[in-house]
Amino acid sequence: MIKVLFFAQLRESLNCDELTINLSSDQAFQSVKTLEQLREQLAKTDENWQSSLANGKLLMAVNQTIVDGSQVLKDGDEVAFFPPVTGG
Amino acid sequence: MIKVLFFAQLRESLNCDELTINLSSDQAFQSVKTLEQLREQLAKTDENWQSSLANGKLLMAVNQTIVDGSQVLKDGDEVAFFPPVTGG
Amino acid sequence: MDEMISVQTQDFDMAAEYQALLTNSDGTSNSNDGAVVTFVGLVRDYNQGNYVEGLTLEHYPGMTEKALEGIVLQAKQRWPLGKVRVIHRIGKLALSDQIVFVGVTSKHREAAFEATQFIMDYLKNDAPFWKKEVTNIGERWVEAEDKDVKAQQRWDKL
Amino acid sequence: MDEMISVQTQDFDMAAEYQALLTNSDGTSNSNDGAVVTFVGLVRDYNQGNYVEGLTLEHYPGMTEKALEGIVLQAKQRWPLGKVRVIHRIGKLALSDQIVFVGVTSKHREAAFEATQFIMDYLKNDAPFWKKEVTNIGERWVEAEDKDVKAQQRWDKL
Repeated sequence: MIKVLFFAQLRESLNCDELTINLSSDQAFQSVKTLEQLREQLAKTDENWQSSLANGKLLMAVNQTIVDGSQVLKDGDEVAFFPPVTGG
Repeated sequence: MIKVLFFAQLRESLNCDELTINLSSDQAFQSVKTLEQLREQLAKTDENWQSSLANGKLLMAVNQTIVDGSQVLKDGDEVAFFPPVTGG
Repeated sequence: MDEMISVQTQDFDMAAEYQALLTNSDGTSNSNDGAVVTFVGLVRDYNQGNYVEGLTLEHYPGMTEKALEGIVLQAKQRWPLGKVRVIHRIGKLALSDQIVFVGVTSKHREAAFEATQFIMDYLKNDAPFWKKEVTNIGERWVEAEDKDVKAQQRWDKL
Repeated sequence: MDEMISVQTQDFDMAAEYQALLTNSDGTSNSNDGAVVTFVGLVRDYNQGNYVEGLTLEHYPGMTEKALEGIVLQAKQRWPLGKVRVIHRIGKLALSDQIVFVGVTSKHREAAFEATQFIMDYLKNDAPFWKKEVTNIGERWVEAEDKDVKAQQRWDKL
Protein backbone atom coordinates (compact mmCIF):
# COMPACT_ATOMS: atom_id res chain seq x y z
CA MET A 1 0.00 0.00 0.00
CA ILE A 2 1.18 3.49 -0.77
CA LYS A 3 -0.45 6.74 0.29
CA VAL A 4 -0.70 9.53 -2.31
CA LEU A 5 -1.26 13.16 -1.19
CA PHE A 6 -2.20 16.25 -3.22
CA PHE A 7 -1.83 19.87 -2.12
CA ALA A 8 -2.95 23.41 -2.93
CA GLN A 9 -4.33 24.14 -6.45
CA LEU A 10 -3.64 20.52 -7.48
CA ARG A 11 -5.70 19.22 -4.55
CA GLU A 12 -8.50 21.60 -5.54
CA SER A 13 -8.49 20.81 -9.25
CA LEU A 14 -8.50 17.04 -8.62
CA ASN A 15 -10.91 17.47 -5.72
CA CYS A 16 -8.80 14.91 -3.89
CA ASP A 17 -6.70 15.24 -0.72
CA GLU A 18 -5.44 11.73 -0.41
CA LEU A 19 -5.69 8.32 -2.06
CA THR A 20 -4.43 4.85 -1.16
CA ILE A 21 -3.08 2.48 -3.81
CA ASN A 22 -2.12 -1.16 -3.47
CA LEU A 23 0.66 -1.52 -6.04
CA SER A 24 0.56 -5.31 -6.02
CA SER A 25 -3.20 -5.88 -6.16
CA ASP A 26 -4.71 -2.80 -7.89
CA GLN A 27 -4.75 -4.00 -11.46
CA ALA A 28 -4.10 -0.63 -13.13
CA PHE A 29 -0.99 -0.06 -10.96
CA GLN A 30 0.66 -3.47 -11.15
CA SER A 31 3.26 -2.35 -13.71
CA VAL A 32 4.10 0.87 -11.83
CA LYS A 33 7.69 0.78 -10.53
CA THR A 34 8.76 4.43 -10.43
CA LEU A 35 7.26 7.73 -9.33
CA GLU A 36 7.04 8.90 -12.96
CA GLN A 37 5.12 5.73 -13.89
CA LEU A 38 2.73 6.38 -10.99
CA ARG A 39 2.16 9.90 -12.27
CA GLU A 40 1.45 8.59 -15.79
CA GLN A 41 -0.97 5.97 -14.49
CA LEU A 42 -2.83 8.51 -12.32
CA ALA A 43 -3.06 10.85 -15.33
CA LYS A 44 -5.09 8.20 -17.15
CA THR A 45 -7.97 8.65 -14.69
CA ASP A 46 -9.69 11.27 -16.88
CA GLU A 47 -9.02 14.46 -18.82
CA ASN A 48 -8.92 16.57 -15.68
CA TRP A 49 -6.30 14.33 -14.02
CA GLN A 50 -4.42 14.23 -17.33
CA SER A 51 -4.12 18.00 -17.59
CA SER A 52 -3.60 18.62 -13.87
CA LEU A 53 -0.75 16.11 -13.60
CA ALA A 54 0.84 17.17 -16.91
CA ASN A 55 2.08 20.46 -15.39
CA GLY A 56 5.85 20.37 -15.84
CA LYS A 57 6.38 22.49 -12.72
CA LEU A 58 4.67 19.98 -10.43
CA LEU A 59 6.88 18.82 -7.56
CA MET A 60 6.91 15.27 -6.24
CA ALA A 61 7.98 14.00 -2.84
CA VAL A 62 8.45 10.49 -1.48
CA ASN A 63 8.42 10.11 2.29
CA GLN A 64 8.46 13.89 2.68
CA THR A 65 11.58 14.49 0.60
CA ILE A 66 11.44 16.08 -2.86
CA VAL A 67 12.69 13.58 -5.46
CA ASP A 68 12.55 13.16 -9.24
CA GLY A 69 10.47 10.73 -11.29
CA SER A 70 13.11 8.00 -11.41
CA GLN A 71 12.55 7.23 -7.71
CA VAL A 72 11.52 3.56 -7.31
CA LEU A 73 8.43 3.12 -5.14
CA LYS A 74 8.10 0.55 -2.39
CA ASP A 75 5.30 -0.62 -0.17
CA GLY A 76 4.57 1.83 2.65
CA ASP A 77 5.80 4.92 0.79
CA GLU A 78 4.07 8.26 1.28
CA VAL A 79 3.96 10.00 -2.10
CA ALA A 80 2.95 13.64 -2.63
CA PHE A 81 2.27 15.78 -5.70
CA PHE A 82 2.15 19.56 -5.37
CA PRO A 83 2.71 22.85 -7.21
CA PRO A 84 5.78 25.03 -6.58
CA VAL A 85 5.69 26.27 -3.00
CA THR A 86 4.78 29.86 -2.05
CA GLY A 87 5.37 30.20 1.70
CA GLY A 88 7.48 32.75 3.56
CA MET B 1 40.03 80.88 13.26
CA ILE B 2 39.77 77.15 12.76
CA LYS B 3 38.93 74.56 15.38
CA VAL B 4 40.95 71.34 15.42
CA LEU B 5 39.57 68.23 17.18
CA PHE B 6 41.28 64.97 18.12
CA PHE B 7 39.55 61.68 19.01
CA ALA B 8 40.14 58.31 20.64
CA GLN B 9 43.74 57.01 20.93
CA LEU B 10 45.03 60.11 19.10
CA ARG B 11 43.30 62.39 21.63
CA GLU B 12 44.87 60.35 24.43
CA SER B 13 48.39 60.23 23.02
CA LEU B 14 48.42 64.00 22.32
CA ASN B 15 46.59 64.67 25.57
CA CYS B 16 44.54 67.21 23.64
CA ASP B 17 40.81 67.27 22.81
CA GLU B 18 40.63 70.50 20.91
CA LEU B 19 42.75 73.41 19.78
CA THR B 20 42.02 76.73 18.07
CA ILE B 21 44.30 78.16 15.40
CA ASN B 22 44.23 81.54 13.76
CA LEU B 23 45.60 80.79 10.30
CA SER B 24 46.22 84.43 9.46
CA SER B 25 47.80 85.60 12.72
CA ASP B 26 49.46 82.51 14.28
CA GLN B 27 52.95 82.85 12.86
CA ALA B 28 53.70 79.14 12.52
CA PHE B 29 50.51 78.55 10.54
CA GLN B 30 50.61 81.50 8.14
CA SER B 31 51.84 79.39 5.22
CA VAL B 32 49.27 76.61 5.84
CA LYS B 33 46.78 76.38 2.97
CA THR B 34 45.71 72.73 2.91
CA LEU B 35 44.73 70.07 5.45
CA GLU B 36 47.96 68.16 4.76
CA GLN B 37 50.01 71.28 5.44
CA LEU B 38 48.13 71.75 8.71
CA ARG B 39 48.97 68.18 9.67
CA GLU B 40 52.64 68.73 8.86
CA GLN B 41 52.78 71.96 10.86
CA LEU B 42 51.07 70.35 13.88
CA ALA B 43 53.54 67.43 13.67
CA LYS B 44 56.39 69.89 14.28
CA THR B 45 55.13 70.52 17.84
CA ASP B 46 57.35 67.79 19.33
CA GLU B 47 58.37 64.16 18.85
CA ASN B 48 55.11 62.84 20.30
CA TRP B 49 53.01 64.92 17.89
CA GLN B 50 55.34 63.94 15.08
CA SER B 51 54.87 60.22 15.63
CA SER B 52 51.17 60.42 16.50
CA LEU B 53 50.28 62.40 13.37
CA ALA B 54 52.55 60.33 11.10
CA ASN B 55 50.17 57.33 11.26
CA GLY B 56 49.21 56.67 7.64
CA LYS B 57 45.83 55.30 8.69
CA LEU B 58 44.75 58.53 10.38
CA LEU B 59 41.51 59.96 9.03
CA MET B 60 40.84 63.66 8.55
CA ALA B 61 37.53 65.51 8.39
CA VAL B 62 36.66 69.10 7.56
CA ASN B 63 33.28 70.36 8.71
CA GLN B 64 32.32 66.81 9.72
CA THR B 65 32.99 65.22 6.34
CA ILE B 66 35.95 62.91 5.72
CA VAL B 67 38.28 64.47 3.13
CA ASP B 68 41.84 64.02 1.92
CA GLY B 69 44.87 66.20 2.59
CA SER B 70 44.45 68.35 -0.52
CA GLN B 71 41.39 70.03 0.99
CA VAL B 72 41.97 73.82 1.18
CA LEU B 73 41.19 75.27 4.61
CA LYS B 74 39.22 78.44 5.19
CA ASP B 75 38.37 80.55 8.19
CA GLY B 76 35.67 78.98 10.37
CA ASP B 77 36.43 75.39 9.39
CA GLU B 78 36.10 72.59 11.93
CA VAL B 79 38.97 70.16 11.35
CA ALA B 80 39.25 66.73 12.98
CA PHE B 81 41.97 64.07 13.11
CA PHE B 82 41.12 60.56 14.25
CA PRO B 83 42.07 56.89 13.91
CA PRO B 84 40.01 54.42 11.84
CA VAL B 85 36.57 54.10 13.39
CA THR B 86 35.46 51.03 15.37
CA GLY B 87 31.75 51.46 16.15
CA GLY B 88 28.85 49.12 15.43
CA MET C 1 10.26 28.64 22.64
CA ASP C 2 12.92 25.98 23.20
CA GLU C 3 12.09 24.43 19.85
CA MET C 4 14.21 25.70 16.97
CA ILE C 5 11.41 25.19 14.42
CA SER C 6 7.69 25.91 14.88
CA VAL C 7 4.82 25.59 12.40
CA GLN C 8 1.80 27.08 14.12
CA THR C 9 -1.55 28.81 13.67
CA GLN C 10 -0.99 31.24 16.56
CA ASP C 11 0.88 34.52 16.22
CA PHE C 12 4.44 34.97 17.52
CA ASP C 13 5.93 37.66 19.73
CA MET C 14 9.00 39.28 18.19
CA ALA C 15 10.20 40.64 21.55
CA ALA C 16 10.02 37.23 23.24
CA GLU C 17 11.78 35.56 20.33
CA TYR C 18 14.54 38.18 20.38
CA GLN C 19 15.04 37.71 24.12
CA ALA C 20 15.15 33.93 23.68
CA LEU C 21 17.90 34.30 21.05
CA LEU C 22 19.97 36.21 23.63
CA THR C 23 19.46 33.66 26.39
CA ASN C 24 21.31 30.37 26.86
CA SER C 25 19.40 27.19 27.76
CA ASP C 26 20.55 27.57 31.41
CA GLY C 27 19.00 31.06 31.58
CA THR C 28 22.28 33.02 31.47
CA SER C 29 22.71 35.60 28.77
CA ASN C 30 24.33 34.57 25.50
CA SER C 31 27.42 36.80 25.58
CA ASN C 32 29.34 34.78 22.97
CA ASP C 33 27.38 36.26 20.10
CA GLY C 34 27.78 39.89 19.09
CA ALA C 35 25.29 39.86 16.21
CA VAL C 36 21.56 39.15 16.01
CA VAL C 37 19.71 39.33 12.68
CA THR C 38 15.96 38.84 12.41
CA PHE C 39 13.60 38.65 9.48
CA VAL C 40 9.81 38.97 9.70
CA GLY C 41 7.55 38.48 6.70
CA LEU C 42 4.04 39.99 6.85
CA VAL C 43 0.87 39.93 4.74
CA ARG C 44 1.20 42.99 2.53
CA ASP C 45 -1.60 44.83 0.81
CA TYR C 46 -0.57 44.40 -2.82
CA ASN C 47 0.83 41.33 -4.57
CA GLN C 48 1.15 40.08 -8.16
CA GLY C 49 -1.05 42.86 -9.52
CA ASN C 50 -3.93 42.90 -7.04
CA TYR C 51 -4.98 44.28 -3.67
CA VAL C 52 -4.83 41.66 -0.96
CA GLU C 53 -7.32 41.43 1.91
CA GLY C 54 -5.96 38.31 3.58
CA LEU C 55 -4.76 34.81 2.87
CA THR C 56 -4.88 31.18 3.91
CA LEU C 57 -1.67 29.21 4.30
CA GLU C 58 -1.84 25.52 3.47
CA HIS C 59 1.06 23.21 4.29
CA TYR C 60 2.14 19.57 4.17
CA PRO C 61 2.16 18.50 7.84
CA GLY C 62 5.29 16.60 8.78
CA MET C 63 7.20 17.50 5.65
CA THR C 64 7.17 21.21 6.53
CA GLU C 65 9.05 20.66 9.78
CA LYS C 66 11.43 18.23 8.09
CA ALA C 67 12.17 20.67 5.27
CA LEU C 68 12.78 23.56 7.69
CA GLU C 69 15.06 21.43 9.87
CA GLY C 70 17.06 20.45 6.79
CA ILE C 71 17.45 24.10 5.77
CA VAL C 72 18.61 25.16 9.26
CA LEU C 73 21.08 22.27 9.34
CA GLN C 74 22.56 23.36 6.01
CA ALA C 75 22.92 26.93 7.32
CA LYS C 76 24.66 25.68 10.49
CA GLN C 77 27.09 23.64 8.41
CA ARG C 78 27.89 26.64 6.24
CA TRP C 79 28.35 29.37 8.87
CA PRO C 80 29.46 29.44 12.52
CA LEU C 81 26.10 30.21 14.10
CA GLY C 82 24.91 30.54 17.68
CA LYS C 83 21.14 30.18 17.93
CA VAL C 84 18.68 29.79 15.07
CA ARG C 85 14.91 30.13 15.33
CA VAL C 86 12.31 29.64 12.57
CA ILE C 87 8.55 30.11 12.97
CA HIS C 88 6.06 29.77 10.12
CA ARG C 89 2.34 30.33 10.57
CA ILE C 90 -0.43 28.37 8.84
CA GLY C 91 -4.19 28.91 8.44
CA LYS C 92 -6.09 32.16 7.93
CA LEU C 93 -4.15 35.43 8.12
CA ALA C 94 -5.30 39.04 7.80
CA LEU C 95 -3.61 42.08 6.26
CA SER C 96 -0.40 43.03 8.16
CA ASP C 97 -0.36 39.74 10.09
CA GLN C 98 3.03 38.21 10.74
CA ILE C 99 3.70 35.13 8.57
CA VAL C 100 7.27 34.04 9.20
CA PHE C 101 10.11 34.73 11.66
CA VAL C 102 13.77 33.84 11.21
CA GLY C 103 16.28 34.82 13.89
CA VAL C 104 19.99 34.01 13.89
CA THR C 105 22.82 34.87 16.29
CA SER C 106 26.54 34.64 15.58
CA LYS C 107 29.85 36.02 16.80
CA HIS C 108 30.08 38.03 13.57
CA ARG C 109 27.51 40.03 11.67
CA GLU C 110 28.32 38.65 8.23
CA ALA C 111 27.48 35.05 9.21
CA ALA C 112 24.23 36.16 10.89
CA PHE C 113 23.13 38.20 7.85
CA GLU C 114 24.00 35.55 5.29
CA ALA C 115 22.48 32.65 7.23
CA THR C 116 19.19 34.52 7.78
CA GLN C 117 18.93 35.35 4.08
CA PHE C 118 19.95 31.79 3.09
CA ILE C 119 17.24 30.31 5.32
CA MET C 120 14.58 32.59 3.79
CA ASP C 121 15.75 31.88 0.21
CA TYR C 122 15.63 28.12 0.80
CA LEU C 123 12.32 28.29 2.69
CA LYS C 124 10.76 30.13 -0.26
CA ASN C 125 11.61 27.26 -2.63
CA ASP C 126 11.82 24.08 -0.56
CA ALA C 127 9.35 24.30 2.33
CA PRO C 128 5.87 22.98 1.41
CA PHE C 129 3.66 25.98 2.15
CA TRP C 130 1.11 27.42 -0.27
CA LYS C 131 -0.64 30.79 -0.05
CA LYS C 132 -4.20 31.35 -1.26
CA GLU C 133 -4.95 35.05 -1.30
CA VAL C 134 -8.26 36.86 -0.95
CA THR C 135 -7.94 39.81 -3.35
CA ASN C 136 -10.11 42.52 -4.91
CA ILE C 137 -10.73 40.12 -7.81
CA GLY C 138 -11.52 37.10 -5.63
CA GLU C 139 -9.58 34.15 -4.27
CA ARG C 140 -6.47 32.89 -6.03
CA TRP C 141 -3.42 30.76 -5.39
CA VAL C 142 -0.20 32.78 -5.29
CA GLU C 143 2.13 31.98 -8.19
CA ALA C 144 5.68 30.90 -7.42
CA GLU C 145 8.18 33.49 -8.71
CA ASP C 146 11.33 33.00 -10.77
CA LYS C 147 13.17 35.55 -8.68
CA ASP C 148 12.83 33.24 -5.65
CA VAL C 149 14.44 30.40 -7.62
CA LYS C 150 17.29 32.74 -8.62
CA ALA C 151 17.70 33.95 -5.04
CA GLN C 152 18.25 30.36 -3.94
CA GLN C 153 20.54 29.44 -6.83
CA ARG C 154 23.00 32.23 -6.13
CA TRP C 155 24.07 30.40 -2.93
CA ASP C 156 25.46 27.58 -5.11
CA LYS C 157 27.92 30.03 -6.64
CA LEU C 158 29.17 31.60 -3.42
CA MET D 1 10.98 57.08 18.11
CA ASP D 2 9.98 59.31 15.23
CA GLU D 3 13.61 60.13 14.54
CA MET D 4 15.25 57.94 11.94
CA ILE D 5 18.70 58.28 13.54
CA SER D 6 19.53 58.31 17.25
CA VAL D 7 22.90 58.52 19.00
CA GLN D 8 22.19 58.00 22.68
CA THR D 9 23.56 56.79 26.02
CA GLN D 10 20.33 55.04 27.04
CA ASP D 11 19.41 51.52 25.99
CA PHE D 12 16.84 50.80 23.25
CA ASP D 13 13.82 48.49 23.25
CA MET D 14 13.88 46.09 20.31
CA ALA D 15 10.13 45.36 20.61
CA ALA D 16 9.17 49.06 20.54
CA GLU D 17 11.48 49.69 17.57
CA TYR D 18 10.01 46.74 15.69
CA GLN D 19 6.46 48.00 16.34
CA ALA D 20 7.44 51.49 15.19
CA LEU D 21 8.78 50.08 11.92
CA LEU D 22 5.35 48.51 11.31
CA THR D 23 3.43 51.70 12.08
CA ASN D 24 2.84 54.66 9.76
CA SER D 25 3.23 58.21 11.04
CA ASP D 26 -0.59 58.51 11.27
CA GLY D 27 -0.75 55.47 13.57
CA THR D 28 -2.17 53.04 10.99
CA SER D 29 -0.28 49.86 10.31
CA ASN D 30 2.30 49.80 7.54
CA SER D 31 0.74 47.18 5.26
CA ASN D 32 2.76 48.19 2.18
CA ASP D 33 5.86 46.42 3.38
CA GLY D 34 6.04 42.64 3.55
CA ALA D 35 9.59 42.39 4.89
CA VAL D 36 11.27 43.62 8.07
CA VAL D 37 14.96 42.96 8.74
CA THR D 38 16.65 43.99 11.97
CA PHE D 39 20.24 43.85 13.13
CA VAL D 40 21.36 44.23 16.75
CA GLY D 41 25.03 44.36 17.73
CA LEU D 42 25.93 43.54 21.35
CA VAL D 43 29.03 43.63 23.56
CA ARG D 44 30.43 40.12 23.28
CA ASP D 45 32.73 38.41 25.74
CA TYR D 46 35.75 37.81 23.51
CA ASN D 47 37.36 40.11 20.94
CA GLN D 48 40.73 40.39 19.21
CA GLY D 49 42.30 37.74 21.43
CA ASN D 50 41.09 38.81 24.87
CA TYR D 51 38.17 38.48 27.25
CA VAL D 52 36.06 41.59 27.36
CA GLU D 53 34.38 42.90 30.50
CA GLY D 54 32.86 46.05 29.06
CA LEU D 55 33.65 49.05 26.89
CA THR D 56 33.33 52.78 26.46
CA LEU D 57 32.10 54.23 23.18
CA GLU D 58 33.54 57.60 22.20
CA HIS D 59 32.08 59.52 19.25
CA TYR D 60 32.38 62.79 17.35
CA PRO D 61 29.17 64.68 18.27
CA GLY D 62 27.46 66.18 15.23
CA MET D 63 29.51 64.29 12.70
CA THR D 64 28.13 60.93 13.90
CA GLU D 65 24.54 61.90 13.10
CA LYS D 66 25.60 63.44 9.79
CA ALA D 67 27.54 60.31 8.78
CA LEU D 68 24.63 58.01 9.70
CA GLU D 69 22.14 60.18 7.81
CA GLY D 70 24.38 60.06 4.75
CA ILE D 71 24.58 56.27 4.94
CA VAL D 72 20.80 55.89 5.26
CA LEU D 73 20.29 58.27 2.33
CA GLN D 74 22.62 56.18 0.15
CA ALA D 75 20.71 53.02 1.10
CA LYS D 76 17.38 54.68 0.24
CA GLN D 77 18.73 55.74 -3.14
CA ARG D 78 19.94 52.23 -3.87
CA TRP D 79 16.91 50.16 -2.77
CA PRO D 80 13.15 50.80 -2.59
CA LEU D 81 12.81 50.99 1.19
CA GLY D 82 9.92 51.73 3.51
CA LYS D 83 11.13 52.74 6.97
CA VAL D 84 14.70 52.84 8.19
CA ARG D 85 15.80 53.19 11.82
CA VAL D 86 19.35 53.43 13.17
CA ILE D 87 20.28 53.70 16.86
CA HIS D 88 23.86 53.76 18.14
CA ARG D 89 24.72 53.95 21.81
CA ILE D 90 27.63 55.87 23.31
CA GLY D 91 29.29 55.91 26.75
CA LYS D 92 29.92 52.98 29.11
CA LEU D 93 28.50 49.57 28.17
CA ALA D 94 28.65 46.23 29.98
CA LEU D 95 28.93 42.67 28.66
CA SER D 96 25.87 41.68 26.57
CA ASP D 97 24.62 45.28 26.38
CA GLN D 98 23.02 46.34 23.12
CA ILE D 99 25.27 48.67 21.06
CA VAL D 100 23.56 49.25 17.74
CA PHE D 101 20.15 48.70 16.11
CA VAL D 102 19.38 48.86 12.39
CA GLY D 103 15.84 48.14 11.21
CA VAL D 104 14.61 48.30 7.61
CA THR D 105 11.24 47.59 6.00
CA SER D 106 10.57 47.02 2.31
CA LYS D 107 8.03 45.44 0.01
CA HIS D 108 10.55 42.72 -0.78
CA ARG D 109 12.91 40.79 1.44
CA GLU D 110 15.98 41.16 -0.75
CA ALA D 111 15.98 44.96 -0.51
CA ALA D 112 15.45 44.83 3.25
CA PHE D 113 18.29 42.33 3.77
CA GLU D 114 20.75 44.12 1.52
CA ALA D 115 20.01 47.60 2.85
CA THR D 116 20.42 46.48 6.49
CA GLN D 117 23.74 44.86 5.71
CA PHE D 118 24.86 47.87 3.62
CA ILE D 119 24.07 50.27 6.48
CA MET D 120 26.07 48.16 8.95
CA ASP D 121 29.03 47.79 6.56
CA TYR D 122 29.16 51.55 5.97
CA LEU D 123 28.60 52.38 9.64
CA LYS D 124 31.57 50.18 10.56
CA ASN D 125 33.90 52.23 8.32
CA ASP D 126 32.45 55.73 8.05
CA ALA D 127 30.66 56.61 11.30
CA PRO D 128 32.99 58.24 13.85
CA PHE D 129 32.64 55.92 16.85
CA TRP D 130 35.56 54.39 18.73
CA LYS D 131 35.46 51.52 21.22
CA LYS D 132 37.78 51.29 24.20
CA GLU D 133 37.49 47.87 25.78
CA VAL D 134 38.10 46.78 29.36
CA THR D 135 39.70 43.33 29.00
CA ASN D 136 41.46 40.72 31.13
CA ILE D 137 44.77 42.44 30.18
CA GLY D 138 43.55 45.98 30.88
CA GLU D 139 42.04 48.79 28.83
CA ARG D 140 42.75 49.06 25.10
CA TRP D 141 41.39 50.75 22.01
CA VAL D 142 39.77 48.31 19.58
CA GLU D 143 41.70 47.99 16.32
CA ALA D 144 39.86 48.61 13.05
CA GLU D 145 39.70 45.40 11.00
CA ASP D 146 40.54 44.85 7.32
CA LYS D 147 37.51 42.60 6.93
CA ASP D 148 35.26 45.59 7.66
CA VAL D 149 36.93 47.56 4.87
CA LYS D 150 36.42 44.61 2.50
CA ALA D 151 32.79 44.23 3.57
CA GLN D 152 32.17 47.84 2.55
CA GLN D 153 34.13 47.63 -0.69
CA ARG D 154 32.11 44.72 -2.04
CA TRP D 155 29.10 47.07 -2.43
CA ASP D 156 31.06 49.00 -5.08
CA LYS D 157 31.16 45.88 -7.23
CA LEU D 158 27.51 44.91 -6.94
